[in-house]
Amino acid sequence: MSLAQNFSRGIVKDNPIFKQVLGMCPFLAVTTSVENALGMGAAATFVLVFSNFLVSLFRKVIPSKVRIPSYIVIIATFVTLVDLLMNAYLPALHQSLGIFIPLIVVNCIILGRAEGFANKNKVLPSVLDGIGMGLGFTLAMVVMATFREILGNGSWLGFNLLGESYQNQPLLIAILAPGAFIIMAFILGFFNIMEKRKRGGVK
Amino acid sequence: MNPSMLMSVVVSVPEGGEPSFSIAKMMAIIVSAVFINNFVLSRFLGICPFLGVSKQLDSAVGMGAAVVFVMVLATLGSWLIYYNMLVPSGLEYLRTITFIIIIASLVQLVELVLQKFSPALYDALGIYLPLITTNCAILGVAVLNIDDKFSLGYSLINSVGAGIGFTLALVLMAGLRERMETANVPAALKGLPIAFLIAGAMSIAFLGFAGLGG
Amino acid sequence: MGEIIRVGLMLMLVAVIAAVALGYVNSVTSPIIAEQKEQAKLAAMIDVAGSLGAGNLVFDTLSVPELANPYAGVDETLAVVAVTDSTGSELGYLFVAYGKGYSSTVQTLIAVNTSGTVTGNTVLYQQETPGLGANVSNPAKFLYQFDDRNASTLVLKKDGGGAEGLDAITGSTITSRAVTCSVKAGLDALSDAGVIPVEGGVI
Amino acid sequence: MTGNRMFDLAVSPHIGSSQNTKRIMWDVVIALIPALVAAFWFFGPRALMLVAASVGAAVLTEWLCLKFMKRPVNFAFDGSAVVTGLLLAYNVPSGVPWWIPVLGSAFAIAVAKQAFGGLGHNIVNPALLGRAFLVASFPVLMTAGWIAPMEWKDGHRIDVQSCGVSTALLSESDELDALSGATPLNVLKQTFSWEGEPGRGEEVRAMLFSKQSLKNLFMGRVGGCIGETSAIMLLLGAIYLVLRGVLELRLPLSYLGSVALFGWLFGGSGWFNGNPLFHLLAGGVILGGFFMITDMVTTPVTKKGRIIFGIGAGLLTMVIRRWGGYPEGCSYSILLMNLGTPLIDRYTRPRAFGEVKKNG
Amino acid sequence: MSKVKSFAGGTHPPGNKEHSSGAAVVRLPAPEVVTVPLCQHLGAPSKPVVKPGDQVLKGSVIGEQNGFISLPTHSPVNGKVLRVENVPMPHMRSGPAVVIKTESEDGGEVYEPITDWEHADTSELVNRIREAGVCGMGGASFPTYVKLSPPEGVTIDTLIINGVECEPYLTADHRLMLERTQDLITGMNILASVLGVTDPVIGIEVNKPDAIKLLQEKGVKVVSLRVQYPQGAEKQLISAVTGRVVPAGGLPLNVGVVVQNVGTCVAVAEAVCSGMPSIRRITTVSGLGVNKPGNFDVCVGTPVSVLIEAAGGYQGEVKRLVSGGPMMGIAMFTDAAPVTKGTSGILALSPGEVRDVEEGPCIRCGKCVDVCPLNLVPCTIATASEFGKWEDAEKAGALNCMACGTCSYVCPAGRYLVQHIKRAQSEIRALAREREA
Ligand SMILES: Cc1cc2nc3c(=O)[nH]c(=O)nc-3n(C[C@H](O)[C@H](O)[C@H](O)COP(=O)(O)O)c2cc1C
Ligand SMILES: Cc1cc2nc3c(=O)[nH]c(=O)nc-3n(C[C@H](O)[C@H](O)[C@H](O)COP(=O)(O)O)c2cc1C
Ligand SMILES: Cc1cc2nc3c(=O)[nH]c(=O)nc-3n(C[C@H](O)[C@H](O)[C@H](O)COP(=O)(O)O)c2cc1C
Ligand SMILES: Cc1cc2nc3c(=O)[nH]c(=O)nc-3n(C[C@H](O)[C@H](O)[C@H](O)CO)c2cc1C
Ligand code: SF4
Ligand code: SF4
Ligand code: SF4
Ligand code: SF4
Ligand code: FES
Repeated sequence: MSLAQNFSRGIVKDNPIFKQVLGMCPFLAVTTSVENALGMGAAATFVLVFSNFLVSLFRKVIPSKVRIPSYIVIIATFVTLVDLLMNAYLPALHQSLGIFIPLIVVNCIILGRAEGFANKNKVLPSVLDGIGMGLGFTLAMVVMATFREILGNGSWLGFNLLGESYQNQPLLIAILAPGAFIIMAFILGFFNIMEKRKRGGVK
Repeated sequence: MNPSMLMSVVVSVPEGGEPSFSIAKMMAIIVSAVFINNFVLSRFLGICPFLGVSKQLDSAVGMGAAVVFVMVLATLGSWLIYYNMLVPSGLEYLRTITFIIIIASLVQLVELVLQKFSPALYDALGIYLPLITTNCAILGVAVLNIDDKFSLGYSLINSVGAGIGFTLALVLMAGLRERMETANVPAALKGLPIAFLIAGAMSIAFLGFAGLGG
Repeated sequence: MGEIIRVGLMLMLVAVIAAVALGYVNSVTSPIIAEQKEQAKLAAMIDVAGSLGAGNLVFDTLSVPELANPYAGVDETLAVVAVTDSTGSELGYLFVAYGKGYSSTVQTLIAVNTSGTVTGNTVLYQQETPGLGANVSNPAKFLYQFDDRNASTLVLKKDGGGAEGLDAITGSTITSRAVTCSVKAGLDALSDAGVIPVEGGVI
Repeated sequence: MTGNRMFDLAVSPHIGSSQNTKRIMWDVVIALIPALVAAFWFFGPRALMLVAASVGAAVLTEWLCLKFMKRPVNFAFDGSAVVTGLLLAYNVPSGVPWWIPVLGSAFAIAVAKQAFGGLGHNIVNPALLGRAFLVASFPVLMTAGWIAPMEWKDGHRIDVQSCGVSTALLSESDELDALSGATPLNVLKQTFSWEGEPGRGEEVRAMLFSKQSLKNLFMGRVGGCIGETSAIMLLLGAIYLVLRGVLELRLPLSYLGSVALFGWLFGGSGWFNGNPLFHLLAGGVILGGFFMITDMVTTPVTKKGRIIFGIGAGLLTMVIRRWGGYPEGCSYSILLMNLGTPLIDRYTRPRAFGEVKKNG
Repeated sequence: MSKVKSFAGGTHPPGNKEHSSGAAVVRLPAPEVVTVPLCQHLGAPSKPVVKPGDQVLKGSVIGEQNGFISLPTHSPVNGKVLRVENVPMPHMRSGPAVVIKTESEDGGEVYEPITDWEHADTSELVNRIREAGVCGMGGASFPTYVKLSPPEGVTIDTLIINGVECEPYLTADHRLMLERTQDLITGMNILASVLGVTDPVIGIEVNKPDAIKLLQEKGVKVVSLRVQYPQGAEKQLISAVTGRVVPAGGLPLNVGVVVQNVGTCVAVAEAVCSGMPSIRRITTVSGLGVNKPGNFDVCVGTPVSVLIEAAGGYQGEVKRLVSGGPMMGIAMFTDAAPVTKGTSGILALSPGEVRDVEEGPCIRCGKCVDVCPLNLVPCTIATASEFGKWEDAEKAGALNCMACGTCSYVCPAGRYLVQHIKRAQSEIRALAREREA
């Protein structure tokens, strides 16, 4: 696999959210606005890249018996790092992402890449994989947040798109819990159709 | 007067561990955790097992039981260590790392103990236990208990409530998904999409509990 | 056995490195985080206190032994800060009102002058429903009505305020009532303790 | 000689009852018409407009969905979408803008019904999910869009005293704004927040539970959703359905019984001082109890299951009315019980004739 | 009259019995050619013992018994065997039959009458019933002698005669009870004495008051039953009459009961007292698709077309031709098929009588659940079957279903419940066989 593929795979083909359906909790919880989505995406990408980097770097040193616990510690370290830095420099974002920052620790995407990729690959591909997956995660979050913020608040990244009258009576449910489930259902349905079309085209 | 001292006067910061314990507050915590702020349907915690282990009723019940069990143990362990070790030594920032280690070791321990002393229970819960380490609902309840500044007693009640709420959502979901097995779902929505739609419908219905007791 | 010790040591090593790294970052960020929190709240305080008078304001805790605590019901206490100008003449007081709203305890910072008239306010914390109670954070939707009122005129139209009463936020009587009643309760406690006059002058 | 004539083959039985899905659905439509008349009488032509918009949107959405999924479009005219559209409109306040029922119907049909596989496959009541969707999205419109009931006299519409409660008791302001004429359940809910002021709540509750107030509720001279207010007109429709063999009474009776029991138990401020009749007649209980809880698609098929469903829904209705965030719990209680329908069916499956209990 | 009894569940389709209930039984002569199926009973078909060209006598054996659950078959006429071949049967499958050219209907080879049957040996009586080829005339055509030979250790204390005739349209049993009363009573007494039962009862629905009255006058113990389909189904009848519940998957003898149809009683009386084998039966021809509905005494092997002719021929459009009652009967694709010992009726149904709705999705109305006399949840089983979930169907009790059709009858969605359930039954049985193999 080429380095370029290492990087690009996570963005579309193996997108962790839409194709692998991992890391659903933060995805559903913090996509109420594009800003949150970007923040969460950045935080997770940061952790992904550095944990992949370290795991790959020390993959020959860490005994296999303590592999998983070591990964967890490594991941938790970077999560705490992000937590502290974000709290110090981006307090408003930190407040709105809330509990989902510490929960990056248990995000299956990160442990999954550490265990499934970085553990078996050299440093550069691992870092690229981390960046690709991170971007894929971020992209998916932004797509979802775009739907939710526009419908539920009439704005995109805080910019008022649909006007004052819409904002007075937006489709509030889009940014409430049910909206997340329902919009995700239709996004996945859309991907199902695309996939079928693609397969049909090949035939 | 120094501004930071002043702020602590104006905005009172509750201390960890409240002395008083009231039945009303206990009820409020349970109702909130099970119905109003249901972990799965409203707080988005534990979505992966919710989607992954809800295809059949039997496994849903097993998973629910395992989660309640581990949640309570994890709450106990994390609360005690946080307030008795991390806080006194000013290491609150190690909370996440400590909690995840506690949970991972707890799950291992529970597995070993069950295997040794209650093979029947182990057989029933065993396959779900490894899944639980990476279940955000467990870490979530441990962290929320600290964030909400619950006393140990309230924390335990909160974790039981959270576990029951999780189980309730999982079991209802399993029943509904079984019914969807024999439904005429449009091809595009078969599989996960319809599972998300069911979750959406459940989540809307649970809005009915909003404000309960408020 | 040796194996176990080796593995254990390895794991410990990972943990120690992690702890040291985090300890360092924490030492850098913790003052910033603390500072950050203070700044945010202080800014709010100075902002609200600005309605009492211009110039260099001096804050001090006000200790009145006979001050009752109207917020025991929500496990909070009434704390009051006295605001004086640089000449030492008393301008008024700041306090935080705690009211049990729809889904959270709404904290409102209130500035009241020595004659018992509310001059400024801001919501410090609320977790009400977006689109409903959360509108309480938008001064133009509700709190604008508080300025220049005193304890006796702080009452919702719905709760017997008549034409002079306050308009509740549409669909959010509970939140509106919570804020109104909690502020009124704080003012009543202050006047009971003799800090402000019982009947403030209405402008 | 007639020998060797050929005939169609078909499986037994060769005869069938006269019931069919289409007939059942149109019977429900007919049974809902008296309530529409009441809506016109009390809320004016605007109510008719909203109902028409809702039904039109429901049928159109059904047709579009079927077309899009390449399924037979004639199902769009089996009447079930009309019922959904009607009931959705009956469940919104009479003062909402026209696009509210349209959006709600479209959601009900497209998301709550067709996405799950269409008629017979949906898991929750489409009209109620549509309503809950609207409440979550437009809480202000859906909880404040009440119009005080009026009556026709000499071609003009005049105010009627809404719920038999002296408005002076509710607020010291001169009068309740006609446009936000609170519903009786809104008023009841408010009295619960006056617990600190002894006497005030009791007095208002006494008025709510009074004979005059109950009479108004029975006739429909109160604020409320378009189709829910007139108990007598709804009962008329229900009787028609019973006579036509469409309604199976276990669900309505267990639900109404449960509402009455729990309404008496804790429907006042304390214990044992609620008024069961008030709780039956106020809000959506009659509409829900005869026309929505009876949506067979989303309720249990077993006899025992239906009784459990009804009792559970009654309990939830009263819990929400007394302690919940909404003044009315009827629709959410049915939705919530819908979620449990598969489990109820599973655990109430009757023991087959002659089947012996295992390990018994 | 004693209290009217019934069972739980069921439904009440319009009876439509008035078309033929007043029509006295007309005895039809044998047609020119009779086609006698060799598998008229449940179990293994008889083995043909004649070949083309053979001359046969009325009552002579043309097919011999072939195993325990099997019976011999007799010729209904004197004549010449034309062919032994597969012919269309009332069900769409074809089966082996002996085709005989009728020469006369006189005399015929009969067994020695056992006039003193009260004192005859039980085994002699059972043997006679077997060699006369008597099988159940009420439904499954089960060899009657098998039912009369309970296994060791089983005691039968109750004999119920089934005079219910709960299927709409059919009046053959009704006419038989009115016109062959004495033979019926004799047959019933023979059966009772064979089983050692002292007190046989006959169950009749209250829509046949004349039959109830007549039999009561003759001193027979009659249990009046509410008009409710499927009152005549064995387990439901037992439950209605005795209150006993036959275990699921069990047989009536598990609760000490044997049920026999009224027609079977007459066949038994003839076999014992006149030595006549079972070669004729009474059949109702009805439906708006025939001109003159009536009841006919015909010999087995008579083509259905002859019966139709006897009933005045077809009238108007005939949508469906049914062998048996409208609830459980089988649609025939041709009227060339022959009458068998089990043909209780031939219905020519006009379009207005036949239910013709398109199958829609189950709307879960629960009506099928309410009426299933076996307390099954037909909708769940059928839906599981439709989606190929055989195990779920089995868990829901698919194998218990007796295909009475009550659920399909009431289903507003026009679901082919019985068909789906039967499909599940055969798949489940196939799976079980596979598992064993
Ligand atoms: C999901 C939900 C959220 C709500 N959120 C709030 C809220 O944040 N603040 C509030 O005052 N009322 C809220 N309410 C409405 C109250 O339950 C109550 O109906 C309302 O405050 C009183 O009605 P009114 O303000 O229209 O008079 C909410 C209701 C629901 C169902
Ligand atoms: C395999 C099999 C064995 C049977 N064995 C007996 C038996 O030993 N004794 C008996 O009285 N009936 C026996 N029966 C007959 C049934 O009890 C019943 O009369 C027969 O299936 C016809 O019932 P139906 O006309 O209601 O369908 C047996 C039936 C079957 C299918
Ligand atoms: C649904 C159903 C309805 C039946 N109805 C009758 C009936 O009306 N009359 C009858 O004699 N047998 C009826 N049977 C057959 C009886 O169950 C039983 O097999 C028969 O009475 C046994 O007597 P036999 O062996 O003499 O036919 C019915 C069977 C089923 C499954
Ligand atoms: C008695 C009865 C009640 C019904 N109630 C509802 C209802 O409350 N909501 C609804 O959307 N459809 C209702 N329907 C229509 C239909 O069952 C509904 O569209 C299905 O749920 C769609 O699968 C009802 C139908 C009948 C016969
Ligand atoms: S791993 Fe846990 S927290 Fe992460 S998405 Fe899955 S369930 Fe949620
Ligand atoms: S490992 Fe993670 S992604 Fe996989 S099922 Fe468990 S929680 Fe979900
Ligand atoms: S056909 Fe089977 S499932 Fe249907 S009613 Fe009869 S016994 Fe029950
Ligand atoms: S009667 Fe028909 S529509 Fe009703 S539940 Fe049974 S199968 Fe479904
Ligand atoms: S019970 Fe309804 S289809 Fe079977």
